Amino acid sequence: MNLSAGIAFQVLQSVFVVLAAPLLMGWVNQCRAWLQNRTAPSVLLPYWTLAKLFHKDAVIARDASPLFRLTPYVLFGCMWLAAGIVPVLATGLPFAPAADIIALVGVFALARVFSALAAMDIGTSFGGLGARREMLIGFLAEPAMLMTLFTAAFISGSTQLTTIVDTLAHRAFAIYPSLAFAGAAFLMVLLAENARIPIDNPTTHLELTMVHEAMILEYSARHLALIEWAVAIKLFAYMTIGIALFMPWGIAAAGDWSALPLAIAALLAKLALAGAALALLETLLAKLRLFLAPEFLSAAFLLAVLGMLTHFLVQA
Amino acid sequence: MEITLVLGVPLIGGLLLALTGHKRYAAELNALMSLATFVAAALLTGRVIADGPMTALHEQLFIDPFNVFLVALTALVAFTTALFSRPYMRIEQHHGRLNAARLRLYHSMYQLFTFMMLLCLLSNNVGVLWVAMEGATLTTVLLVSLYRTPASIEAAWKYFILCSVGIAQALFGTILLYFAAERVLGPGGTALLWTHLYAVRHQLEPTVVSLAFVFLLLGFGTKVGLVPLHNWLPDAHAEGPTPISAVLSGLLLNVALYAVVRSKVLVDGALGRNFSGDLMMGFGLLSLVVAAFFLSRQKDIKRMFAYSSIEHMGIVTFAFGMGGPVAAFAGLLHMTVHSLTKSAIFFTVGHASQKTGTQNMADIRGLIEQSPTIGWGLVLGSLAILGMPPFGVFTSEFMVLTTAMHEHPWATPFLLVALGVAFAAIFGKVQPMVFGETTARRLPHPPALVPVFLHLALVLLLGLYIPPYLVEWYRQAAAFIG
Amino acid sequence: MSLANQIVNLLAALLLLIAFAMLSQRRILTLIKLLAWQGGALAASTAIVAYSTGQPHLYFSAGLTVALKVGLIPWVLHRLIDRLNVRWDIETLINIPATMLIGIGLVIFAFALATPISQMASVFTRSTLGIALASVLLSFLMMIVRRKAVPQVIGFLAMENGLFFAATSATYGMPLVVELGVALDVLVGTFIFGIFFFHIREQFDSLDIRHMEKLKQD
Amino acid sequence: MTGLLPSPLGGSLAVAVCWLLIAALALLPARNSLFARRIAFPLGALAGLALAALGLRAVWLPPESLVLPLGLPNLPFHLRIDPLAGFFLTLLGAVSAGISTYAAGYFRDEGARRVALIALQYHVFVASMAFVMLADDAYLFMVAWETMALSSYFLVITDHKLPSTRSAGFLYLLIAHLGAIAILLCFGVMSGGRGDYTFDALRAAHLSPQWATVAFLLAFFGFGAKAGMIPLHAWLPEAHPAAPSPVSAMMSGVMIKTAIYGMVRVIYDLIGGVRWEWGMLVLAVGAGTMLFGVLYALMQHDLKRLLAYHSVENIGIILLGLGMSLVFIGSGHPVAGALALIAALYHTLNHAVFKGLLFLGSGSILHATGLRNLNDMGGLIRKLPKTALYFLVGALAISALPPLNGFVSEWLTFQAALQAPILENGVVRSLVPLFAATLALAGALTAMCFVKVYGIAFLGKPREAQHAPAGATGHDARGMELYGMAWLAAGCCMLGLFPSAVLLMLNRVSASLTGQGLSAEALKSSWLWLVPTATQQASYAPIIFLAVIVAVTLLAYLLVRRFYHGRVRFADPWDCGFAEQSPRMQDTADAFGQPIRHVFGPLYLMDRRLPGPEDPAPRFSLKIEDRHWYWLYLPVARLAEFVSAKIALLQQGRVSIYLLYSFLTLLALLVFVR
Repeated sequence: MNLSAGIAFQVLQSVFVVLAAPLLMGWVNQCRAWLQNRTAPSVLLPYWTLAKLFHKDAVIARDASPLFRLTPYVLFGCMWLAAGIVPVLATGLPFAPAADIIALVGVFALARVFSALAAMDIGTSFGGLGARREMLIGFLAEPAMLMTLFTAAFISGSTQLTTIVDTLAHRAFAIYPSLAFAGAAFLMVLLAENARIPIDNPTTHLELTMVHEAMILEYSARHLALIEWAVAIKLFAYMTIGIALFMPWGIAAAGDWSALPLAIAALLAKLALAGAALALLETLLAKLRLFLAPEFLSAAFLLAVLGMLTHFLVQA
Repeated sequence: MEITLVLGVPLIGGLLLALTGHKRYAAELNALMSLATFVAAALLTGRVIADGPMTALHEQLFIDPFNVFLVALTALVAFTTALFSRPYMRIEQHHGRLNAARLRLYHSMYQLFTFMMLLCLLSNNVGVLWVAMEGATLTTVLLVSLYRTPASIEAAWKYFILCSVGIAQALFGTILLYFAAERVLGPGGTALLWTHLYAVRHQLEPTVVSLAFVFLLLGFGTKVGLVPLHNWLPDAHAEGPTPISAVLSGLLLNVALYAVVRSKVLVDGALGRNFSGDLMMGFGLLSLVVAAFFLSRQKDIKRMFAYSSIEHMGIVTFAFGMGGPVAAFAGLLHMTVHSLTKSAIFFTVGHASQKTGTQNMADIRGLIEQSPTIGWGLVLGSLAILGMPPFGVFTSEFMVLTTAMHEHPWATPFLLVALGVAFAAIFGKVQPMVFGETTARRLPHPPALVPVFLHLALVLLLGLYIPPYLVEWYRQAAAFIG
Repeated sequence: MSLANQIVNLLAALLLLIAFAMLSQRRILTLIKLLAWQGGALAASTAIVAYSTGQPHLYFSAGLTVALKVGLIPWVLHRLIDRLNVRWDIETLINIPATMLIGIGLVIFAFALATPISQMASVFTRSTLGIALASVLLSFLMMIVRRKAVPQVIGFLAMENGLFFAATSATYGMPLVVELGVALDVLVGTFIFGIFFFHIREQFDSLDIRHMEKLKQD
Repeated sequence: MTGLLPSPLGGSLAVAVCWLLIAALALLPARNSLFARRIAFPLGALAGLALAALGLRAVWLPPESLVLPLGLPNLPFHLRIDPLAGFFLTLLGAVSAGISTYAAGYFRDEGARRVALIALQYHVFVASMAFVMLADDAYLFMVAWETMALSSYFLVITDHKLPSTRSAGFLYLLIAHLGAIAILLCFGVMSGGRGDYTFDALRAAHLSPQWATVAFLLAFFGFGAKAGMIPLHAWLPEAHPAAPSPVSAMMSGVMIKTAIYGMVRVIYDLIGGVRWEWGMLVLAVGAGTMLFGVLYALMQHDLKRLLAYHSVENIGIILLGLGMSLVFIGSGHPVAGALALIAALYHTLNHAVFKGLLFLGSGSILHATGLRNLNDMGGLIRKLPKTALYFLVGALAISALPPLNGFVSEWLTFQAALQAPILENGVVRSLVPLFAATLALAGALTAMCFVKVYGIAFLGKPREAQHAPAGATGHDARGMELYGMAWLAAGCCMLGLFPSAVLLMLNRVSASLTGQGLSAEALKSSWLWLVPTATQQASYAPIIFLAVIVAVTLLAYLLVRRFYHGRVRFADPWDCGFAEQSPRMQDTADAFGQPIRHVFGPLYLMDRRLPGPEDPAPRFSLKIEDRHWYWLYLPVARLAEFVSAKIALLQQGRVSIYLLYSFLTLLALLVFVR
C-alpha cells in the first residue's frame, strides 16, 4: 500500500460517509413509513431539509455564549472524524492508527458533552432537562459500547479497528458466543445513542419525554442543519461499526482499488438491510418510560460484560 | 564545687525567701535564684563534659551520664517555670486569688522543691534519695493547696496521703535493698551508696532484691503516676497553681522515674533475668492505655494534660522496661522532651485559663484570636506532645515503637490504640480552644512567652538534631540501664 | 537464742499486737496512745539491738524514736484533736471483725513472704522482717478502712513505725544521715498533716474524708 | 556541560531549603506584608519550576544519595533521588509553580497577618512534600510526612471561625495521624528486627511472604488514608473544600499524590517481591473508591466538595492502574505490569494538573462571586470568560475526553486491562477486564458530573438574585491568577498532546523500579504516536487527532460560510414557546443529579425536604450523607467512648479506694514475685 493511495482512500471514505449519511437517514424514515402504512417521503428528503435549513437566517437567544455557536461545528467535526476512523470501505487507512476504539468512544463522548453543554447554555428549562437525560443515557451507554468493543478487541488481540476487522473478516468461520452477546448489547447501545425508540423518539417535539430534541430546541438554521447532519453521520458511523464488527465480510484493503466496487456494493446492501431492520425495530417497540432507560442500558452493559466474560470462559 | 553550688543555691534561696517574707521583688528573686541554680547546673554540666563523671562530699553526691542531663533539665525547667510564674502569680494576685503570705510560701517552697529534686538526682545515697523524694512531696503538698479552695484541699490531701503511703513502700524497699547490700558490703555508710551497690549488684541476694524492687517500684511508681497508683496526679495537677502543675509534670515525675530506673539497674544485675523489665513494661503499657482512654472524658484542661503526663510516663516506663540501648535511649530522650513540652503546655494553659477565667475546656474558645502567641503555643505544644514530627517527642516515640515492634510485637497494638485514642482525645479538645470565636480577655500583665517558645524550640531541635554530647550521655546511660 | 534476741522478738510481737489493736480501735485518743506505745516498743527494740551489736548510732536512733514517736508526735496529735474537738467518732468503712479477719490473712501472707528471706538473715532478723512487713500491711489496711482524716494519718504514722522497725531490727539500722532525714520527713509530715486538719475543717466543717470525693471522673 | 548544572539531588535540596527560607521570611516582616504578599509566592513558583527541571533531569540520571548530619544519632537524614523521586518532584515542582503563581494573585488582598501565616504554612507544606520524595530513610520520611500533614492541617483551618472548618481539620489530622502510625508500623515490619531504618536496609531485607503481606497491608492502609481511598476517605471531602482554593488545589493536586508516591516506593521498591493477590485487593479497593467518589460527586452542590469527591474518584483510577500492575508483575508479566504502572503514574500526573486547575478555577469563582454552592450560580461564562475557558479545559480533561490529558491515562489504563489474556489464572483474567468496565462507567459518570458543573455554574442564567457576599470582587481572575491557571491548562493540553515523551520518562521510572520497561516496539515508535505495546495492537496519535478534528471543524465552518451565509438574528430564547421563563426554572445541581439518585438510590443516605403546596417561597433541600459514617466511623467512636466510660469508673474520688488500689497492687505484685 502506498501512502498516496491510502490518503486517497481515506478522503474518499470520509467524503462518502458525510454525503451518504443523510441518505441512510432517509432510507430508515422511508422504511418506517412503509412499515407504518404511511406514505413514505422521498429518500432524499433529509438533503432537502438540510439545504432549506442552511438557507435560513440563524436565530440565536440573546445571551448565548460562544460555546453555543461553536458546538454545531464541533459536533459535526467529531462525527466526521469518527467516520474517518471506522473502516467503512477499507481497512488499513492511514489515519486509522491515530485513534482506536477507545478513542472512538472518546470522540462520541466529546460530542455528547459539547451538545449537553450547549443545551444548558441558554438557561431554559428544557435545555437542562435534555442535557441531564442525555448524560444519564450516556453514562450507561458509553461503558456498554466500550465493553462491546473490548470483546472484539479481546478476540483479535487489538484495539485497532483495522486489525479487529482484518482479524474478523479473514478468519475461518467460527461462532463466537461472546460476539452474540456483544452484538445484542451493541444493538441496544445503538438505539440509545442515536436517540431511537425505545429510548427516545427522533420525531417527537413538545413532549416531556424528549431527550435529544430537548437539547437542540434553541438551534435553528445552519446550526440546526449541522447538528442534524452530525446526527445522521453518527447513525451511519454506528451502523458501520456494527457492520465492521459483526458482518465485516467484503471490506477492501486501503489502496486496493479493484476491491472497492465490491466493497461499496456490499456496504450499501448491508446498510440497506440494517436500516430496514432499524425501522422494523422502531415500529415494533414502544418507547420506554425515561426511568426504564437506565434498566434498558444496564441490561446492555451487563450483556456486554457477559460477552466479555464468555470470551474468557470459552477461551479458557 | 559546682555540685554544692547546684544544691546550695536553691536551699539558700528557699530559706531566704521564707525568711524575708513577701516582698515586691520576691518573684524576681525567685527567678534570679533559679537562674543562679541553672547557671550552676550549666557549669556542672560543662565540667562533666570536660572531666566526665564525678563524686563529691564523701561520695554522698555523684554525677554520671544518667543524672547529668536530668540535673540540667531540672534546673532549666525550674528556671523557665520561675520566669513563667512571675507574671502568672502577679495576675493571680491581681485577680485576688492569692495574698502576700501565700506568695511567700509559694516562692520559698518553690526553691525548696527545686532543691529536693536536685538532691534526689545528685544523691549517691539511696536513703537520701528517698528522703529527698519525700521532701519533694512535702514541699509541693502545700503548694497544691495554695488556693485553699475545697477542691485544692481535697486534691492536696489525696496527693499527700497517696504519695506518703507510696513513698513509705519505697522506704521498705530501700530497707530491703540495704538488707541485701549489707550482707555484701558490710554495715555502715557504703551499703546505701549507689556507686557501691552498682559495683556489687551481681552479688546481691536475688529474692530480697526482687522483693525490694516490688516495693521500690510501687513506691516511686506512685509518684511517677503509674496506673493504678496514679489517682493523686490529675487532682493535684488540676487544682494546684499552674507553675506547680508544670514542675510536677515536667520534673517530679521524671525524678521519680529516675529513682525507679536506678533501682531497676541494681535488680537486673542481681537477678540476671528481666523481672523488673517485665513489671515496668506491664505498668507502662497499662498506664499508657488507661490514661489514653481517660483523656477523652476530661473537662478540665489541666486535668487532661495531667492524664497526658501519665500516658507519657507510661511510654517511658515501657521503654525502660523493654531495655536495650535503643529503647533506653528513647526513654531518656522522651523524659527530656516530655518535660520540656509538657511544661510549655502548662505555661500556655495557665495563661489561657487566666484569660478566660476558667479551666473548663468548654468555656475556653478561640485563643488564637485574642492572643495568638498563647494559642499557637498551646496548639504546637499539644501537637508536639501527641508525637507529631518534627518535634522531639516523635523521635523518641519512633524509637520506642520500632523497638517494641521487633522485640515485643504483642505490645504494639496497645501502643498504637493508645496513641491513636490519645491523639483524637487531646487534639479534639485543643482545637476548639485554640481556634474559633474567642472568649478570652486581656490580662493585667503581659504573659510569659519566652519560656513557652524556648521549650518548644528545644523540642523542635531535638526532633531534628541531637547534640553529640547529649547523645553520648544518653548512650552511656542507656548502656548501664541496659 | 540470746536474751536480747528473745526480747527483740517479744517486742516485735508486741508491735504486731499493737498494730492489731489499732486496727480494731474505735476511739482516737486510744489510737494515739497505742501509737505512742508502738513508738515505745520500737525504741526499746532499737536500743536492745544497739546494745547487743554495739552500734552507737542505734542508740541515737532509739533516742530519736523516743523523742519523736513517743513524745512529740503523740503530743502534737493530742493537741490537734483537742483543738479540733474530734475525740469520739470513728467509723470504719468495713466492720471491725471483717477487718480483723483480713488482717490475719495479711499477717500470714507477710510471714509466708518473709520466710525465705528470714532464712538468710542475721540473728536478730529471723522473724522481725515478717513482723515488720505484717505491721506495715496492717497499717495500710487501717488507712484504707478509716474514713476520718486523723485515724488515717495515725495509720500512716504506724506504718512508718513498722518501717523503722524493719530498718533497725533487720539491718542494724540505716546510716545515720538517712535516719535523720527520715525522722525529719516524718516530723515535717506530721506538722503538715496537722495544718491540713485545720484546712479541711475550715473548708468542709468536718474531718470526714467522705466529703472529699468531689474530684472524680464522671 | 553537565558538570556545570547542579546535581539533581543537591538542587532539589536547595529548592526545598529555599521554600523553607521563604516560609521563615514570610513570618519576619509580619507588619509590612510586602514580602508575603508580593514576593513569597512568585519566588516559590520559580523554585517550583527549578525543581521540576531538576526532577526531569533526575529521571534520566543514575540515582544519587546524600547523608545530612541531622536526625537521629543512629539514623541521620538520608536523601536520595532516583527516577521515581525525580518524576514526583517534577510533578510537585510543575504543579506547585502554577498554584503558587495563582496564589500570588489570590492572596493579594488578604489581611497582612493572615497572608504571612498562609505564606509560611504553604511553603513549609511544599517543602515537606519535597522532603517526602527525597527521603531515603524511615525517620526522615516520617518527619517530612507528618510535617506535611501538620502544615496542611493549619492551612485547612485558615478559616477557623467556621465550625465546619474546624471539624474538617480535626478529622483530617486524625486520619492522617492514624495513617502515619500504620506507615510507621509498616517500616517496623519491613526492618524485621534489625533496627536499621535506612531505605537501603529495608530494600535489602528479605521478608517472608506473610510478613511481606503484613507490610503491604499496613502500607496500603497508611498511604490509602492519605490518598483518600474508601473507607478512609471521610476527611477528604471535608478538608479540601475548607481550605483556601490554592491550598485545596495543592492538597488535591499534589498532596494526595505523595500517598501514591509512598505506595509505589514502599510496595515496589522497598518490599519488593510483589504478589498478585495484593493487586486484586488494590483493584477491588480502587474500583470501589472510584465509583464511590464519582457517585457522591454527582450528588454534591458545593463546587469544592464536588471536586474533592472527584479526587477520591481519581485516586481510585490510579489505584486501579497500580492494582493491575501488581497483578501482572505478581503473575510474572513484568512488561504488562510496567504498562499498568506507567498508566497509574501518568494518571497521577494528569490528575495533579487538571485537579489543580479546577480548584484554582473554583477559587476564582469564589473570589469573584463569593459562591460555592452551584445552586446559586449560573451564567458565569459571561462574567468570568477567562476563568470559564480554563475551567472548561480542566473539565474536559477530567472527563477523559480526547485529546486532553485525562483521556491519555485512562486510555493507557484500558490498554493495560486489555493485556489480561496473558494471565494464567482464569478468575483473575476475567476480573481484570471487569474492573476496566467499572473504569468506563466511572469515566462516563465523570463526564456527566462535569457537564453538570460547567452547565450549571458557567452556562445558563444566574439562578438566584445576586446578593454578592462580602469579599466578592465581582471581576474575573486577572494577572497572576490567570497565569497560574494558564500554566496548568497548558499542562493539560501538553500532557494530552505529547504523551509519548511522558511515556518515555515513565518508562525509565518503571525500569528503575521493577527492572522492566515497555516493549522495544513501544519505545521505538515515533513521537507522534503513543504505542503501549505494538502498533498492531493499539496506538493513539493525539496531535493528528487534534489536527484532524480542528481541520474538519474549520472546514465545516468555512464551507458553510462559503456556500451559504453567516447571518444571525438575536431573539429571546424559544424554549418550546413557553412564555413564563425565569432563571429559577433552570436545572439546579441537585436536579441534575436526580436521575443518578434514582438509579443508585440505595447507595445514598438521603435527607430530602420537599416544599409544601402552600409554600410562598418554595425551596427544595437535599442532604446526602456518607454511609461510611454510620457503619465505620461512628461505631469506632462509640466503642472508644464506651471503653473510656468503663475505665472512668476507676476514678470515683474516694481516697480509700485509691489506697485500696495501691494495696491490691502491692499484694498482687508480692504474690507475683514469689
